[in-house]
Amino acid sequence: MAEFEPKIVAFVCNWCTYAGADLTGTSRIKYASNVRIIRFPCTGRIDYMLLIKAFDEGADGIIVSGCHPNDCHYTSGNFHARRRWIMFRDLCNLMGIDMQRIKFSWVSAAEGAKWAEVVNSTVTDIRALGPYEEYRRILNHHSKEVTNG
Amino acid sequence: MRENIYLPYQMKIERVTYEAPGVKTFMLKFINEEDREKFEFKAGQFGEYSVYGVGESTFCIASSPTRKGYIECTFRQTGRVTNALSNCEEGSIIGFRGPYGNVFPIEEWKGKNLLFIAGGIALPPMRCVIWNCLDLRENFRDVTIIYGARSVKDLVYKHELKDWELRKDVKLITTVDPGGESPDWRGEIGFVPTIVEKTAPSAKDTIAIVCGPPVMIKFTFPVLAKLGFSDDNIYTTLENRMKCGFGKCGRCNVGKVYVCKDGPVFTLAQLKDLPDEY
Amino acid sequence: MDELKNKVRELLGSGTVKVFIGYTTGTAGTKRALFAEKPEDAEGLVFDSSCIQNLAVYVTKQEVKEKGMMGISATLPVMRSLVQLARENQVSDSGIKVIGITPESRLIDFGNLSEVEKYIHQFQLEIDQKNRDMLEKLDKMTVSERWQFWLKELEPCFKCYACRAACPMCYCHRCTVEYNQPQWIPVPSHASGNLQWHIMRAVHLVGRCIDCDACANACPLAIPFNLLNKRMIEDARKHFGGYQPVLSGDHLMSTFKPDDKENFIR
Amino acid sequence: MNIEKRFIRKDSLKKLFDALVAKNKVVYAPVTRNGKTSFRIVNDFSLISGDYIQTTQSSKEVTFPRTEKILDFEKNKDGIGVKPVDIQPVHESVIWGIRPCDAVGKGELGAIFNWDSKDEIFNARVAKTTLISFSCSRADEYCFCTSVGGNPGNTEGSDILLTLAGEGGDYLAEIITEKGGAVMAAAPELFEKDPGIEKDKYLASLPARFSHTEIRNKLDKFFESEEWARQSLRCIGCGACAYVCPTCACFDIQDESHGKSGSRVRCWDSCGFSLFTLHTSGHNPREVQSQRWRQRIMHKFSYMPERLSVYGCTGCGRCSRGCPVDMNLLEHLISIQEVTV
Repeated sequence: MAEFEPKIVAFVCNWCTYAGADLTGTSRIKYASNVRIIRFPCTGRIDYMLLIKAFDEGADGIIVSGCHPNDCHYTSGNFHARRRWIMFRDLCNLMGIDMQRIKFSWVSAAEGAKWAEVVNSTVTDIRALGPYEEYRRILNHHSKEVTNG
Repeated sequence: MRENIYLPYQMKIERVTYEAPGVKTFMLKFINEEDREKFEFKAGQFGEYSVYGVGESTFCIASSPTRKGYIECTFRQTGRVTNALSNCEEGSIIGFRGPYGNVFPIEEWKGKNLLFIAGGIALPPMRCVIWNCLDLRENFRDVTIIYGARSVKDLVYKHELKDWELRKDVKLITTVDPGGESPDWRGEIGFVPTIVEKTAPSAKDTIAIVCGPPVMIKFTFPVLAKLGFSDDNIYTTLENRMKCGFGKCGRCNVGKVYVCKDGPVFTLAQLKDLPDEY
Repeated sequence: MDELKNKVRELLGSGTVKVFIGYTTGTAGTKRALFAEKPEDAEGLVFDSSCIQNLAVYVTKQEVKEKGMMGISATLPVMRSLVQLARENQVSDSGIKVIGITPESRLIDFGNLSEVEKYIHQFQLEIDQKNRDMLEKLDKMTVSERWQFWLKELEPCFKCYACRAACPMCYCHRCTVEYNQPQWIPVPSHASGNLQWHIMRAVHLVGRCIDCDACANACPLAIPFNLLNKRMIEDARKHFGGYQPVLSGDHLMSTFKPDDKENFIR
Repeated sequence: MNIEKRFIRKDSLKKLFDALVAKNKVVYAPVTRNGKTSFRIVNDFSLISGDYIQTTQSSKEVTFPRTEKILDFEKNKDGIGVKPVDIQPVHESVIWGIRPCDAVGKGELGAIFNWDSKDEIFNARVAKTTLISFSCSRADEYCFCTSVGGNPGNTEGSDILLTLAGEGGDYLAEIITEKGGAVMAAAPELFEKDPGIEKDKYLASLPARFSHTEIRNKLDKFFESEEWARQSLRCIGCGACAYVCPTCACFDIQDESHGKSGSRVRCWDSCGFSLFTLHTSGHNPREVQSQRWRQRIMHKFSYMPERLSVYGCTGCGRCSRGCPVDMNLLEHLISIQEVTV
């Protein structure tokens, strides 16, 4: 059987990480192709429900990335986002959602190499964890009979 | 009888017509030959149109039952399903369940004058019955159509309005709200109730069929009463939110009346008996 | 008890208050809301430790608001909710008169919401030992065990949204679950839909939940989803020094500190 | 079919249960968890709760699941493939330990699902479900089956009705339908000759509190009453009452998809929700809670009797027990009966 290729969704901000990822490409740095990048105006715009939706649509891992603190194009979007992530991670952890599958990072427009490294290490980690079967099992369970008490 | 009553017919979008901003008409053909042959409906009925993966939406069948082999629907892009429908191209497949609801008693109108009054996006439910009556033109005496919209660009079925205008056996009066006219507008200017008062034919032996936004309906009924129309001779259609179309989902009832089964067609006399829940 | 009744009679009699929201005895000795509109209605008022519904849920209800100036008998959780609601511009001094009831069943005739704020700040927002133990037990589980725990607990949830309806903070006219473009939360009740709903509910209440347990008490199926809210209260303390409802100033999640500490961002 | 009376000994009950499980039936029975009793699939007799007046939820979920798939679809190169749900593989099931009022609910649900077009998905589930009911020897302040035409030992809707005959723990078994006969045939030796048990002696006493026909007549002229607003002032607009009700059948139809494939499902909805009747235009025919509360009562006690010839209420009292704000249906009905129009 072919090796498991994780599906990874990256939610990135337009000004830093997206530009950083662009730089990775123009610098011809090779990195894993498992990632689908979704560009946002700012990390402050990344709704936590989007992360859950990514799992709902079959993602095995998620990267969330934006500008370093103090570098936000809108001054403080990333600070707000950071506070939200701190709480959200704890909540997910309590709910039993595997936090090893959501990676957070700051990648600036100049850090093309860091982006490659973030993606590669995420792919390695998720590959080791395997497909997110636990989440997939709860999808499409319509009309099941009332479960055993 | 279909075993699974929620199962739609598969329909292919044969033609898409742009009617007005946000308004489109689909001509739909049955993919399954057998369905096409068996399918029958009457003027006034509605159906559930669905985009797979998005959901179902309720609106009338806008084509005449006298035109066999296809159905047409006209909708305005407003909610989730109509947005998705709007993105469908010619050749795509959508679902259709129906026909549901009661019908306009066209048989009973034989030998009478007909007065159709419609406003805005409410012409589609009327169009079905207009074409039905025009295709059986010899059964009726004078036919008058009064149609109004906010502005000239909001008038739907523009090419058919032209057809009706040219026909000698139909009197068509179009109107737009004050300020909605274009430089070359030759029709009336004014709100529908006002135009009705000005141009409506005699109430004697005349059936009035009224469809439009609630505010238009509200002001048109008194005008018709003033003109001498009896409540039994005024018809309209109600639109309540629906999910199933056959009296089970519990959404559409107005008092004890289920709009999906006892309606959508009501006479004004029937409406006056209903509680204010529509 | 008589003191409360007299006070309410006086408020309604003088017209200071048009409707007074208090408790009365319901079925089988349980307590439920009473809306007193005439001085004689005050006779039905009761108060004891079984009065647990958070009455603040009614101050944002249109039909109650329409009656005019509201009065309310407020226990500590109700007072906290009112202050938070005031902070969110849902209620103000011109709309409500608060009669506080202390844990010792003493009445406090608050002049305005600032006095209510001052009063509630004497008490820390703290979760009780039983729930703390339960959270600790969950923390000791593996991630997979916790996942299984919640799948099992949330499985019966049929999404009646009693938790939402009973919560004073869930006053939105149109909740996120009711938006369908996009459909954030699946409408049907099933494993992923229930999971998403409860995550969303918990997140929307971070920094706003005042731990009244109205949601859990309302749940007809006794699902312990309030543990999620409790964990958020604990975490807010751990990470940001906790919070209290305030009438003005920043709200836990609408603000930040440049030096907020985390250890997970690379 | 005439009702056949038999006698089941206390210790035969478990044997009967085991015989059903051995016959590969899916057996739903009341199980208590977190203080709430609900019907769950049970294989082990000892898990069944015996100490309940009423389960929190009704057993309607067996025949009308809260989320029921109605079709699958898949986008492919030719457009779209649609596959209706195959209703045949529904399992043969038995609901064990339901109350007579719940069994009546089966007929009321059936009336809704069959009054116009026949809902074969629902009917297939009903056809494969056998109801073994237990008469009530106790009732509480929420129960009012006798006020809506039922009684604690009502046989209507059940396939077998068991009545606990005194302290000894033996049961009178009434075999009501052919399905009930099939249950008896699964373990005929357990169904002994009835020694002449006087059933009525062992039933809960529950005098009727109102007359449902009187309420119905009254409701005809009650639409504009201010009573609705008064009663519903404390209602917070959740769907708990509808979801625990054995006869509430309002539903929504939703599409759910993941990638290229998905399903259309029918899922529970409630007339108590503010968005239930909201039009896309923003107009809402039932804008405030009093109108929605009125709809709930009128639908059950006026519209259904008139249109479907059945009442939409079995008097089980679940809505009142499950209500977070103590909207007690019995109390409200009595007050409707008492208020002068």
